Amino acid sequence: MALPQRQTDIGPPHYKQFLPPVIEKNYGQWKYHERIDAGTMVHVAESGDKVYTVRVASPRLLSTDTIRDMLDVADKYCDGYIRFTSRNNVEFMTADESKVEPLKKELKDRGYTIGGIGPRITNVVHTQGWVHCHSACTDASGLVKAMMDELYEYFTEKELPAKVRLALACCVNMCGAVHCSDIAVVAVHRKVPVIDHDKIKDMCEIPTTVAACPTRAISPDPAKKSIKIKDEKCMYCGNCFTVCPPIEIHNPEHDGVAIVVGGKIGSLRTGPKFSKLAIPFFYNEPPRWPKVVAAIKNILEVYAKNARKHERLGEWVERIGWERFFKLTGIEFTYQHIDDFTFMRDTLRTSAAFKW
Amino acid sequence: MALPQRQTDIGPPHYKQFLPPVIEKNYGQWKYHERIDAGTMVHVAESGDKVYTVRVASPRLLSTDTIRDMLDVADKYCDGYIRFTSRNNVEFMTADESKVEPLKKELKDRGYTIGGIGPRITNVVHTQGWVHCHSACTDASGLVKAMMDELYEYFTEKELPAKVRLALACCVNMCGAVHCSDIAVVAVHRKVPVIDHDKIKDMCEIPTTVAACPTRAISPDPAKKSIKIKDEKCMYCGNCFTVCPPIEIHNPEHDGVAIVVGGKIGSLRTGPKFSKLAIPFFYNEPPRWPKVVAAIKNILEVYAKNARKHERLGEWVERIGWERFFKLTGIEFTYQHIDDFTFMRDTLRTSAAFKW
Amino acid sequence: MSKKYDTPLLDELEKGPWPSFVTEMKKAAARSEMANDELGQLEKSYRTKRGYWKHGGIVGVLGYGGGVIGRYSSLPDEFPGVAHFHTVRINQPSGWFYTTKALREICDIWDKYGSGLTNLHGSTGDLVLLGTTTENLEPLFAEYSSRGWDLGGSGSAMRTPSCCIGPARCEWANIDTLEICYQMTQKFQDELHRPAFPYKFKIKVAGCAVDCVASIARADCSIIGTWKGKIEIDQDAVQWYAKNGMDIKAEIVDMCPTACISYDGTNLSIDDDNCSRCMHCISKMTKALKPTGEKGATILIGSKAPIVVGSLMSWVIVPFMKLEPPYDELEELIRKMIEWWDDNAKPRERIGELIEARGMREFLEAIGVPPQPQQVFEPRKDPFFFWKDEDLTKE
Amino acid sequence: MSKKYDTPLLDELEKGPWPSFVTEMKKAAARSEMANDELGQLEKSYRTKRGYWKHGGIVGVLGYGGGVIGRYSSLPDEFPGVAHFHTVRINQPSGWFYTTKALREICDIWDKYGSGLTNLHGSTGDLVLLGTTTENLEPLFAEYSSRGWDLGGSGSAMRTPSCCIGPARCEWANIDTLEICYQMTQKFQDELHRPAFPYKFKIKVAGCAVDCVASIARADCSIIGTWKGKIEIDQDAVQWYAKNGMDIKAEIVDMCPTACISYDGTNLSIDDDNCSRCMHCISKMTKALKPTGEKGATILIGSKAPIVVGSLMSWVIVPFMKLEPPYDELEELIRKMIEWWDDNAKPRERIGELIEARGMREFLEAIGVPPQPQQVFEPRKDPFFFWKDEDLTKE
Ligand code: SRM
Ligand code: SRM
Ligand code: SRM
Ligand code: SRM
Ligand code: SF4
Ligand code: SF4
Ligand code: SF4
Ligand code: SF4
Ligand code: SF4
Ligand code: SF4
Ligand code: SF4
Ligand code: SF4
Repeated sequence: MALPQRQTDIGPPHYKQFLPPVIEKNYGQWKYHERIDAGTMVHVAESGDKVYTVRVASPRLLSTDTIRDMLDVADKYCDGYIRFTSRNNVEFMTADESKVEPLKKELKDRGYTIGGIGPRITNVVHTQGWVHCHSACTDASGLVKAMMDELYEYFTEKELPAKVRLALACCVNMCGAVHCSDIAVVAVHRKVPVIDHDKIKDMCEIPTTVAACPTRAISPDPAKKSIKIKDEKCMYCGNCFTVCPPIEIHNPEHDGVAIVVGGKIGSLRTGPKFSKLAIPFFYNEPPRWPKVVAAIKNILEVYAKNARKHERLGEWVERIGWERFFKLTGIEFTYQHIDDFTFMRDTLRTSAAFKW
Repeated sequence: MALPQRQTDIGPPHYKQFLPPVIEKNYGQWKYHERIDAGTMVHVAESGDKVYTVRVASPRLLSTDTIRDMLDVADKYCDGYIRFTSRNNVEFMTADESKVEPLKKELKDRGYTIGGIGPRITNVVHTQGWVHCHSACTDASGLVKAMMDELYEYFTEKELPAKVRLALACCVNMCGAVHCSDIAVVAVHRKVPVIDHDKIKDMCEIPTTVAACPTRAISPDPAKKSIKIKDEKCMYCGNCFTVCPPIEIHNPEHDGVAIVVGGKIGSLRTGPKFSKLAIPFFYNEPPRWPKVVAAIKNILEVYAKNARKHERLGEWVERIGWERFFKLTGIEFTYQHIDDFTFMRDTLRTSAAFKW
Repeated sequence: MSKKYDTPLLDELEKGPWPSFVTEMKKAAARSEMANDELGQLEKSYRTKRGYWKHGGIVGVLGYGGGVIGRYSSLPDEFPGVAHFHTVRINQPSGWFYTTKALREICDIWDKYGSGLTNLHGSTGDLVLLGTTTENLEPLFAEYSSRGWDLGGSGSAMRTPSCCIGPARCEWANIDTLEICYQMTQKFQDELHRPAFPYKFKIKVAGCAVDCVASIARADCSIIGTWKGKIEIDQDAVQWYAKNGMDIKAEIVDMCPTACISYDGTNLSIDDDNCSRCMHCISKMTKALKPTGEKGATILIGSKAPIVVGSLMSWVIVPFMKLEPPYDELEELIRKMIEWWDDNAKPRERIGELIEARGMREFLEAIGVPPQPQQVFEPRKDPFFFWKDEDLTKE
Repeated sequence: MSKKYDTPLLDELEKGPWPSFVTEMKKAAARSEMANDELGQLEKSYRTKRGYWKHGGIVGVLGYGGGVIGRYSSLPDEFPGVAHFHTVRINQPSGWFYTTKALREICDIWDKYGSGLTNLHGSTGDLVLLGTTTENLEPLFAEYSSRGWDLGGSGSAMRTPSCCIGPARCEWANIDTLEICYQMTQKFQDELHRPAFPYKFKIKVAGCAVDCVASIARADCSIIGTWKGKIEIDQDAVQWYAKNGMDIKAEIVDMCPTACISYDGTNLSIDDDNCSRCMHCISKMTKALKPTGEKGATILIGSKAPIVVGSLMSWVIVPFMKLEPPYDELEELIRKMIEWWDDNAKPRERIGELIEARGMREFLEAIGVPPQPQQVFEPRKDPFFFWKDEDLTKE
């Protein structure tokens, strides 16, 4: 069958053709919104028009089958419009209040999970993992699934002091939003990479490889026409592996994940914050990583119990102090927690005031 | 005349022999103190004993004549004891309340300046300047004298929201406490040093000199048996001059001083803070540096007018924001204010929240 | 397709209430050989705790240098269906709005040429199609592009811009995030499809400081809507919140970072001059508070992931810029930034890293933006600063 | 000595109310040729805006490598009195207490051998004698040392320790600052007089977190008194403050950094567990509040001036150490620190800089102190951290 005429550099379709009519009409004229329940909110326009939004969880990794199933629902209740959020949830919108409950019922009947709105956990921003990326040293979708099974009611129902953003990255390239999340998981290596000297000759540029190392651990090894790595300088970032695949950074026996906490993105109240290391290491324990999941739940619940209303996790920790965070969560403080990299100067305590 | 037998490694005399009896008796048993006026306070011991302290300004650079004059006063009112503070003021102490007023009167009669206690300006921590140091690119004592003449009443009388610590260093070696002061002056160079290649041969070790440069601006110049400096990398720290005198950093035409503000040392409330650059440059204008003095007074008075009680200058600025500080003081913000050195990452604004 | 592999470990992940990606893979596997082998290889990864993908090779469609991530299994004999398993990045429409018709079309084409697996969406924002072969790329692209869909970015290129829902459904949008995102995507089509930059360059557009698209953390160029003017207060609505259980003192007054709100039990008032526009009070009392005055955006630069010297968040460069169609001023600014970056960066050096290496002054001078206190949290702490000859003569 | 130079510029600095150093110099100049020429050279500096001192040469007294800063005029012909103009650092007594008798003796000897000019005191704490010649050093030292005075530190050595007034007159002292300062000075006499370190090493001792001796900013080793226990409250005294005009809510409750104070108009209460012992409330209500329980000190390391990579403030290393005579534990700790530093530092590398270069772990391991959250404001932000083989096997 002949293929249609290809086009180039056309960019994406203009979004206007995809906007539900009530949105097109009231574009930029919204007055306020109200949360109705954990998965439903209404936005009210200056015109008096309303749009109801029902938010549904998504595993992000979707088959076309499931997408089509969602589209059927959207056809039935939402005039054929559907939207996805910046955190990969699905949003069903309607201007017609009477459709909201039937819509929710149908979604539930079809097995969808409604929630994620308001001071709760919403979908986890995550990455490819073993599903697709050569760089992954943990799986993304699986750990996220295990995590969210455990935290499910914080999506569908239970309120927290504020929104809690979870994320996961399957290597330190951190394609997720790990570095500024309330609680996040990042996969890490712990062993110096192993060099396949034979392959290096053909596959890598030595100067580029040497330059790739942030800690200057790599130097040329002219005898071998290869490179060598100074073990004690390597902190296993894998950047050498990215530019030169024969430098194998993966080590299933010693790879695993770390938990970081306290980041945020919005400038509300205290401004964006980087996440900080909470627990430096867990072994990969597929399929359900029980220790990681339990540790996350513990942090979340200690936060939920102690924080003030509207206080993000990082704001709470900063108010009480990190020394108190470690005490309350029972997490051990290790050498790994002490910054010895870019921010060392700012993180070492230069004050005589602290808590026991 | 024969010299007495020298001793070595004896260390300083034990302080106990120098403690006034009331202090020796109540050592470690003080209960509270009260400020009586700008230059007088009383400390009350658990025993009920009291010690009155009268504090007197000192130019620090003292002739033995003046010291002897002070000692006469101490003999008359303080049983032959005298003390100096960590900021170079002189303290006259007595356990006898009836001696306090006569002591103060006599001090005043002899021309001493009483004050410096409480939420005021106290003595300026400063350095040698042209009086004694080869490294000085401004004078210390003179600029301090000009400054304190202008701010005199903040020592003797007027209250400020909190203590304001002034300091001055005559070069970036910063032998004073400039880096953590409320308002401080530091002398700076602005031109790349000029190299006397002939002298370098004899006087300097090339590798040491090259290594001395924090910005790697210096490289060996083997042809000349000397070194060369990459102009655009040099930020005039003078460290090369310290290790190799023929690298002349002084340039009277372009040397001058900068004003830094907002530092503090105690951990009270907000913890120690580094001072930050307020005004990058003033030309040296001896004998009275009128522009520098006026700028300091302006900053002080804007602070005095706007800060809350007990709020140190740096705490006030952090509460209102640096953008507001520049607005209120009318100080121009320049490229020099933007950190391009060790703390660049932490000082660039990573938040959408700020004031206009 | 019939079930090809036993997947006892993955089957565990079909249990529990959260939607299961394994179920998704199985659905696709029921129709696709590729998805079937993907499932098999993943089960093996779960057993051995390691991935089985080779470094990506360069594959793509004619005339484009990006938009496809080449991916090959390191066990092609064991799992022939994923011997090739490339992802295709389709540039999403602004705000991720779709008609069911359009999305159904996307699915149909994908079922024809690929594994039937997708990511809705990728972290950068693209509609990600997960798993196809090299020979399917051209026909697939012909089908999509003829229907109005184009590829997104990859490699050392302009990356697919994205934006928050903004004016489409949010009362706080100060700028037209969707249109800005669309226009920037269009203006940089060439740079998006033909990698010629030192490294990736990402643009994200948020309508206000709440930053629902994480622009400040994940975009080389973060565009964040804001305003210059007062926050209008509807005192009746304030009372509505008070009556509906809000502790205005604790939740609003005490949480305002600039302490510029006061409340006497009846009236709320804001010292607008001291407001930093952080959005806290507005977000918590949306019925009562409304920014007024001039609308525009703050432009920030530089955020990125931690490789290799630690993560960066974006830095304020232009505190306020009016943003109105056709957005030429914004385009011009971005082009100047990119030009300077392109001229000076080493390969794989992001723009934020270059600014760090060269200092903010050089960057600001290159793009013609003056120094302003809004660009910093605080001035420098050390006495080491550069002077140019022109500065010395200026005084 | 009669007036030798016209000093119109310096004369300006005899005007105004603040005590004038010029007057001091003139007083000395009336008796000393050296002081006279010092005045003349300084007037010239005021005219030309530059100093006239050469880099210091190495001069000193027999058996000592420090305590004297050699200084030579670069204009010895014009100002022969300052051809040599060395400073002598006399180690001050703890807390800068003197009897008039002792200080008079110091003056008398100085008038005999030097310019009659002094600094009471130098920034490090020494009693600084300003201006003498090389040949006068030995006799001067014989006179001082025979009367019980020794030289202070200079060069790459232990520097003269100093301390706040502490228990001598301050109700907040948690440790005996004067005795600790004295003992450390005695214990490190050899290191103080014979420079053998990579660079200078300074110790400062403050009795509490108010830090009246600026230890956290200006000492390689900062010793700061603190306590473990409750703050005892005298409610009558609280009322005394209230009646005497203190706004307890604004000045105390709202300014507590940990928000752990409450006040109901009559009673003040403190949640001691959450107090960070910052000293604010205590310093403002000294009659009412008193720390109780175990007393000791926090040991911090590393502060220094900005040369060459920016100033450092000291970092908390040992959150709490009991400090009781004979202070052997403290001595031992400091010796371990110095030993590690000495073994590893480049010349002119301060201990703080070395810790920065090598990482805190190596330092902590060398001195045998475990990692503790009190050592940091916050944990690291990046995912790049080292593991030793022993860590891997430990789990
Ligand atoms: C739909 C979405 C934008 C989009 O274009 O897709 C969105 C929509 C809204 N956000 Fe958001 N935010 C969305 C991602 C974000 C992100 C980005 C992210 O998480 O990666 C953030 C920054 C998170 C952070 O700071 O770490 C974000 C931080 C907020 C906040 C600030 C919370 C805080 O107090 O710090 C608010 C205000 C609030 O909750 O009061 C907010 C409020 C809102 C409002 C109420 C705005 C409005 O008036 O419509 C919207 C619905 C509320 C809700 O979901 O509770 N939205 N919101 C995104 C939904 C993601 C999801 O599926 O859950
Ligand atoms: C005498 C002296 C100690 C010494 O060993 O010499 C001293 C003595 C006292 N200081 Fe101090 N401080 C002395 C240098 C310092 C320093 C060090 C410095 O400035 O280099 C500081 C740290 C400054 C900083 O944080 O930048 C210092 C910060 C304080 C503070 C904290 C002020 C604040 O709120 O931040 C207090 C508490 C207060 O004022 O309420 C204090 C309080 C006190 C008290 C009240 C303590 C007491 O109960 O006796 C003493 C007298 C009060 C006064 O002078 O107002 N002292 N005080 C020093 C006098 C220097 C001078 O001549 O003025
Ligand atoms: C697909 C996606 C993850 C996902 O599951 O969503 C992804 C996947 C990859 N990223 Fe990413 N990145 C993706 C969004 C991100 C983001 C988030 C964002 O854009 O908001 C980041 C962090 C922000 C940033 O740009 O710094 C991100 C930071 C990286 C980095 C680190 C770059 C850096 O300068 O620090 C690398 C490494 C590299 O470029 O060599 C990287 C490299 C990769 C590569 C190409 C692996 C590689 O080393 O070549 C991954 C291909 C995986 C695969 O086989 O499918 N990816 N990557 C995201 C793109 C989908 C889309 O187009 O929508
Ligand atoms: C006399 C004194 C200044 C004063 O007027 O009080 C002083 C004077 C000098 N200091 Fe200092 N420093 C003095 C206290 C300080 C302090 C403050 C302190 O100790 O509390 C500091 C900052 C704290 C620190 O140690 O970092 C200080 C940081 C420096 C530095 C920078 C060291 C660094 O690592 O950053 C130098 C440069 C050097 O060592 O080469 C320096 C070098 C010098 C030299 C020796 C000049 C040189 O380059 O060789 C000065 C001799 C001046 C002279 O001819 O009289 N001086 N110096 C102080 C010593 C008097 C005393 O013993 O009591
Ligand atoms: S985080 Fe690492 S492993 Fe995961 S998708 Fe990104 S590059 Fe691949
Ligand atoms: S893993 Fe990172 S630190 Fe280690 S050698 Fe490779 S590039 Fe260097
Ligand atoms: S600050 Fe510089 S010029 Fe002043 S005394 Fe110290 S080293 Fe000398
Ligand atoms: S003055 Fe400082 S920056 Fe300039 S060359 Fe000398 S050492 Fe380097
Ligand atoms: S960033 Fe602001 S404008 Fe955009 S969706 Fe979030 S709250 Fe609304
Ligand atoms: S927007 Fe933020 S800073 Fe402004 S008034 Fe509201 S809470 Fe305060
Ligand atoms: S540091 Fe503390 S103990 Fe020492 S004098 Fe100051 S307030 Fe008193
Ligand atoms: S010492 Fe500081 S932290 Fe502790 S109660 Fe007092 S003010 Fe609060």
